[in-house]
Amino acid sequence: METLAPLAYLIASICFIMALRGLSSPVTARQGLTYGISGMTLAIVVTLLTPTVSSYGLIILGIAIGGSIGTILAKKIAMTDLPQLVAAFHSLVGLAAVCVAASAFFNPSAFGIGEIGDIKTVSLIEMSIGTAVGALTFTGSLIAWGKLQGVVSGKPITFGGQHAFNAALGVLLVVLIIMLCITQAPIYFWAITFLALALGILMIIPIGGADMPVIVSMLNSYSGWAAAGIGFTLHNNLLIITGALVGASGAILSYIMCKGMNRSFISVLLGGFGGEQAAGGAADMGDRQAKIGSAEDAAYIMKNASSVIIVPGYGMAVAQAQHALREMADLLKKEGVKVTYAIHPVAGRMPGHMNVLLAEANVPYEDVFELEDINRDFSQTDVVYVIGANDITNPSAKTDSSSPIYGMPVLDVEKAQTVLFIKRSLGSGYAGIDNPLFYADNTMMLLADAKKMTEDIVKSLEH
Amino acid sequence: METLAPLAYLIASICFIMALRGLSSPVTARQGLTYGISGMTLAIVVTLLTPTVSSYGLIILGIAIGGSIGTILAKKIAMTDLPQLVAAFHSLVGLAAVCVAASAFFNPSAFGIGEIGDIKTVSLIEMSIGTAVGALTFTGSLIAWGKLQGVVSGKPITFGGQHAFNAALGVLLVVLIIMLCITQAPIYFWAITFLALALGILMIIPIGGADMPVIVSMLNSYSGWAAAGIGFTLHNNLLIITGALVGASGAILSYIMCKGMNRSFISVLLGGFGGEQAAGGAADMGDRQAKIGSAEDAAYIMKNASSVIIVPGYGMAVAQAQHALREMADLLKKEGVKVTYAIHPVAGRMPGHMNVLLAEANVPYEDVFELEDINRDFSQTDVVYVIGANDITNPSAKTDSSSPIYGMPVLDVEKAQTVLFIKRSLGSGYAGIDNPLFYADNTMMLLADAKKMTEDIVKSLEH
Amino acid sequence: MSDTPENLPENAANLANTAKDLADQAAHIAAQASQLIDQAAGAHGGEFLITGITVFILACFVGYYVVWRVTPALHSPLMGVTNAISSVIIVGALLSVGASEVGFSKFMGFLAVTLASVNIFGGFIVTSRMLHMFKKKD
Amino acid sequence: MSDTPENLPENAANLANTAKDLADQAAHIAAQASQLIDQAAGAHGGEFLITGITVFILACFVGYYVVWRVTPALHSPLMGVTNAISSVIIVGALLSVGASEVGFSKFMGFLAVTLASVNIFGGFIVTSRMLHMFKKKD
Ligand SMILES: NC(=O)c1ccc[n+]([C@@H]2O[C@H](COP(=O)([O-])OP(=O)(O)OC[C@H]3O[C@@H](n4cnc5c(N)ncnc54)[C@H](OP(=O)(O)O)[C@@H]3O)[C@@H](O)[C@H]2O)c1
Ligand SMILES: NC(=O)c1ccc[n+]([C@@H]2O[C@H](COP(=O)([O-])OP(=O)(O)OC[C@H]3O[C@@H](n4cnc5c(N)ncnc54)[C@H](OP(=O)(O)O)[C@@H]3O)[C@@H](O)[C@H]2O)c1
Repeated sequence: METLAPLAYLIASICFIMALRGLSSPVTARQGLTYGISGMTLAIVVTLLTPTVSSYGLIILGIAIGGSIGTILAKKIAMTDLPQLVAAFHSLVGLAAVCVAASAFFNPSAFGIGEIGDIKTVSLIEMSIGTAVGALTFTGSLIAWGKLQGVVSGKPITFGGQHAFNAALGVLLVVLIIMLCITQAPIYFWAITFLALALGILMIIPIGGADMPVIVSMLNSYSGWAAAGIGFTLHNNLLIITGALVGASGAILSYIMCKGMNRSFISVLLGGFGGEQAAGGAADMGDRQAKIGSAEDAAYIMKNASSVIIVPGYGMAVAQAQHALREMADLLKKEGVKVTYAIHPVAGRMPGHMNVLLAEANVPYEDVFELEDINRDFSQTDVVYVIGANDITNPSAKTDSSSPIYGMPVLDVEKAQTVLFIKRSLGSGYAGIDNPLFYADNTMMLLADAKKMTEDIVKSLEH
Repeated sequence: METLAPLAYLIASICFIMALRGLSSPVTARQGLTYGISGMTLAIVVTLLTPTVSSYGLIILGIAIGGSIGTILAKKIAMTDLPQLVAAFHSLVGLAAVCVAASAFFNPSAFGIGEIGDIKTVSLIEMSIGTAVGALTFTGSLIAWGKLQGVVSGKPITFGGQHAFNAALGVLLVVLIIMLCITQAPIYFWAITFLALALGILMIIPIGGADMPVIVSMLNSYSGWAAAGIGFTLHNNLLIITGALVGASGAILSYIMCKGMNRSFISVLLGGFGGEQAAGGAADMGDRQAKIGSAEDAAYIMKNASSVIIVPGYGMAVAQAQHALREMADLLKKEGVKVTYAIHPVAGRMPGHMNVLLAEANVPYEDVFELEDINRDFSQTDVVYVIGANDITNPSAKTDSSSPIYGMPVLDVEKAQTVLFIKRSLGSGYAGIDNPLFYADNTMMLLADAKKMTEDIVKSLEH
Repeated sequence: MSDTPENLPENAANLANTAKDLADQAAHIAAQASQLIDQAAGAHGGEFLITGITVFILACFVGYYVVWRVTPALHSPLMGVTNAISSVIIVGALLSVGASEVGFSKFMGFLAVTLASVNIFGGFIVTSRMLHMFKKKD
Repeated sequence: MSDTPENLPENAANLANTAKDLADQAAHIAAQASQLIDQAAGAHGGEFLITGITVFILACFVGYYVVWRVTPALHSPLMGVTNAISSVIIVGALLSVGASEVGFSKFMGFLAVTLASVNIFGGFIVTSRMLHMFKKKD
């Protein structure tokens, strides 16, 4: 067994790599998932077979309880609530890490890292970092979940000297870790844990609700590094490898989102974004007139077009308009119109959000294109149907160097012959800035809930 | 030191990874090379500092001799002789591996793998594989060098029952390795070495000269795996990592070449390709008439074109026509003609061969395009200037399912308005098959040495 | 100190001495650092720390490349999968629940197993739900 | 053996016995295999074999991704660089030349150092020559 266990862990690591590798294309993704599940099964089974594991009752109970909850949650959740679910799951990983660290601290011999009161220093450091990151992930993800779910206000909650205060708490955390290493007293362990729990709340509260996806990814990355750290304590390469994979994934996703929003990661962390700027921008354009249209107008225009590109955004998710949208597209296709979808990297509220919703409505993925692949086609397109999107189409990102989103890559929808905008008002989107496109000559605004408007268009098309 | 040495080796490994990573773009490539050199320096210095290394005289002498030879060779060589040089260098790596294995066998204690006559079995196995692969690489690469250099006939040299004979020798090799493990007698060590030397010759001799690049890459890959094997013996992660990198690189390059030629790796190994088929194909087209042109015709046609794509092939390398070609392109550009270059993945005789030659002639790499990036442009191009290339333009790869190159990706030069073919005859290229394009209506053949013809065109353009 | 010619040799000597002191100090610090690393490593099974770091760095490279290759359309499933596999820390929890003594540590382990199981099952199932929606044209 | 009804129980028993034998044998083989692996590993510093394999496999993944990312235009320099770095086996040669005893082994080591040096210098220099030719538009 001594040789076979590490070998099995190695195979499990390879399975996890293959699981991520599979996601490089929808064709291989399901096979990748199978790898992931096999890897996890193998890792658990091999651990259960190690000689130190001798009682199975509680383990089976824990897996049964946890497994049932997880299964029910995952099966019940609506696809539009995915960002919240991911945040909630992350908070559980964080709490689990705290529990593992605590259980190692109070029973070090089970992990082969020493005796109570006589734990190796390196292990103590790793353990306290593990519990701190875990606790921070727990409360941070909880707040993120609350903001996404609407339980906590999405507005950034700020107070003066906040960053200095947080920094001071951070220093205190380091001091406590040093004290723990010196005294090995449990009191410091708990102090670290509670301080980190508090820090998680304080750090995430000032960040606006719409920045939460970046935060969720960041915390995901942290939890990966924490797992790798535990791997060092346990001399377990599986944990190290998996931790590095998860850490890299979270970091890269945060990076992609920040780049898609043209913001620096630091500015996201410092928070305060997405607050009151909204009002200011809108006034500037007050004198201009937007052209307002009806469902019948839209239906008529699209029926007579030869190509339509649909640009979905956050509003489509809010309105759950994806099924109606698919229906509309089918009717248009029957009329001989070429229909495709254009997805901006940060459309919606999490990476890949729109793709999942469209997939849910059975839109074939060959019809769905990323920004780079479709941006050149707008100039040869008759109609663009922008549904619940706003910032990702805002041309001031290209023209107005004073705009907060200046430099952000956007979809060139204005190059099409006609742009239809489906949203409820002339108000701004997540970035809180006005969109000059609403007032352009080739734009028609369709002011209504995205789902309702699309259904109305479907009705018109059916006649 | 005990901790610092592995740490330094780790850093060296990372340097090597970064060296390969740098090659992802010409901009970062030189920086990558710096990483590579630093990594190697670090690895050597750290090894010299290990306590077991106590006498430095011979080491310095060896490095001085080897270093001077290497430097002179690398500085003197003409860029057109690169394939040979790489093959020659590979053979040295192979011989070095044999020497390392021998020196470990006769002084195992210096490597910490036991005493003479009492070497650990695993180490013996690794050692004999190392010496066998090394010896095979040595003679195999020597033959490859000879065939590329023209010292050995490029024709496949075959005899009946060859594969069975080689297979028998392979079995004998395994038997000898087993005997070595049992008896630890030096005689078996030498027997393994000499048998592998013979096998290297016997395996490569039947393979045609033009397949040598695949063979060189394959042997490169082998030498990587051998280095990794030695890494296992020495418990040295640097060797393992570097070996895996080199092994992967050689394997991938072989794969790319085989795919570019649409042949299976096995068929290359079995050899016999590129022999006598040449004559057969040419006769078929005997009744058709090719249009023959002169340098003046070509100059006139290109001067009046708005776009020219240059397709270089093996003949350009043979004729060393790249500098004249660059001159011609410059003159055309002055006339307002848009000039670009199209490179087929297996143009020439080694991967990236054409790119290096064009770079030598100061062609900016922004003007040079890979097959996938330029293949669509031929239909909008006025003139294609095919210089010393043949197979890579052969349309029968797309149309004639009985052709030996059927399925090989080719450049769609025939879609251009005019195709100029610069070669010395209507003969076939490497694959030995006729090119129907020579007889197409929009083709003009310019039968001469590539360099001479291009220089003549340059003269015409200058008037 | 003025720079008159007669002072020059003295200045040079001073400079040399300072340089030597600095070099000595540097050597001392280097030695200490090396010792510290050796100690830290030794206390913790020196071999493992280094192989651990090796494995970690290689895994970071692999993660970097693998994740950049994930198609943007599947970034949401990616979050689901990484969420599930990050719960591999269940391996640590199993060790402490499985130990025979009953107590606080065992309870913590039990909690960790339960929480991690929620994630493992939840993460894989929600990913599978997402992936089953991605369909080709029929 | 005919398949008459009265034979059935007997046949079944036989079958069961055969199955049991087979299972026993399988278990035996599995145990032996596991033992063999343990032995092979033990004889060679068990820990290292496994970490070695781990490192090797991760490095293969890294190599795979890194090399596929190399632009085709630089495939010739790639051959040059890999040629140079594959001579890292010089590390092994240095150990035996550096040892104090004189003899055949030392001579072999010397030869290996010399040959590998040819490659290291030659490989890096020829690559550098190639790379210096790749220029942007001026
Ligand atoms: N995807 C990510 O990973 C991610 C991460 C972090 C931040 N973000 C940010 O999120 C934004 C995404 O851009 P986006 O264009 O998708 O969204 P957006 O700019 O936030 O605009 C969404 C629009 O949908 C409209 N809307 C809301 N509910 C609706 C409903 N029920 N029916 C119809 N319309 C509705 C809103 O206008 P009305 O109120 O007038 O209806 C709003 O203007 C970007 O600014 C991006 O930086 C994205
Ligand atoms: N690049 C690689 O890594 C690699 C590896 C293995 C195999 N290959 C094979 O090599 C071939 C490469 O295709 P290719 O089109 O570049 O070469 P090719 O098909 O071999 O054709 C080269 C042509 O150049 C002409 N030529 C030779 N010397 C010349 C000179 N001095 N002046 C003018 N023309 C001259 C020859 O015709 P004349 O005799 O009539 O002049 C010949 O037809 C492919 O078949 C490929 O599969 C390549």
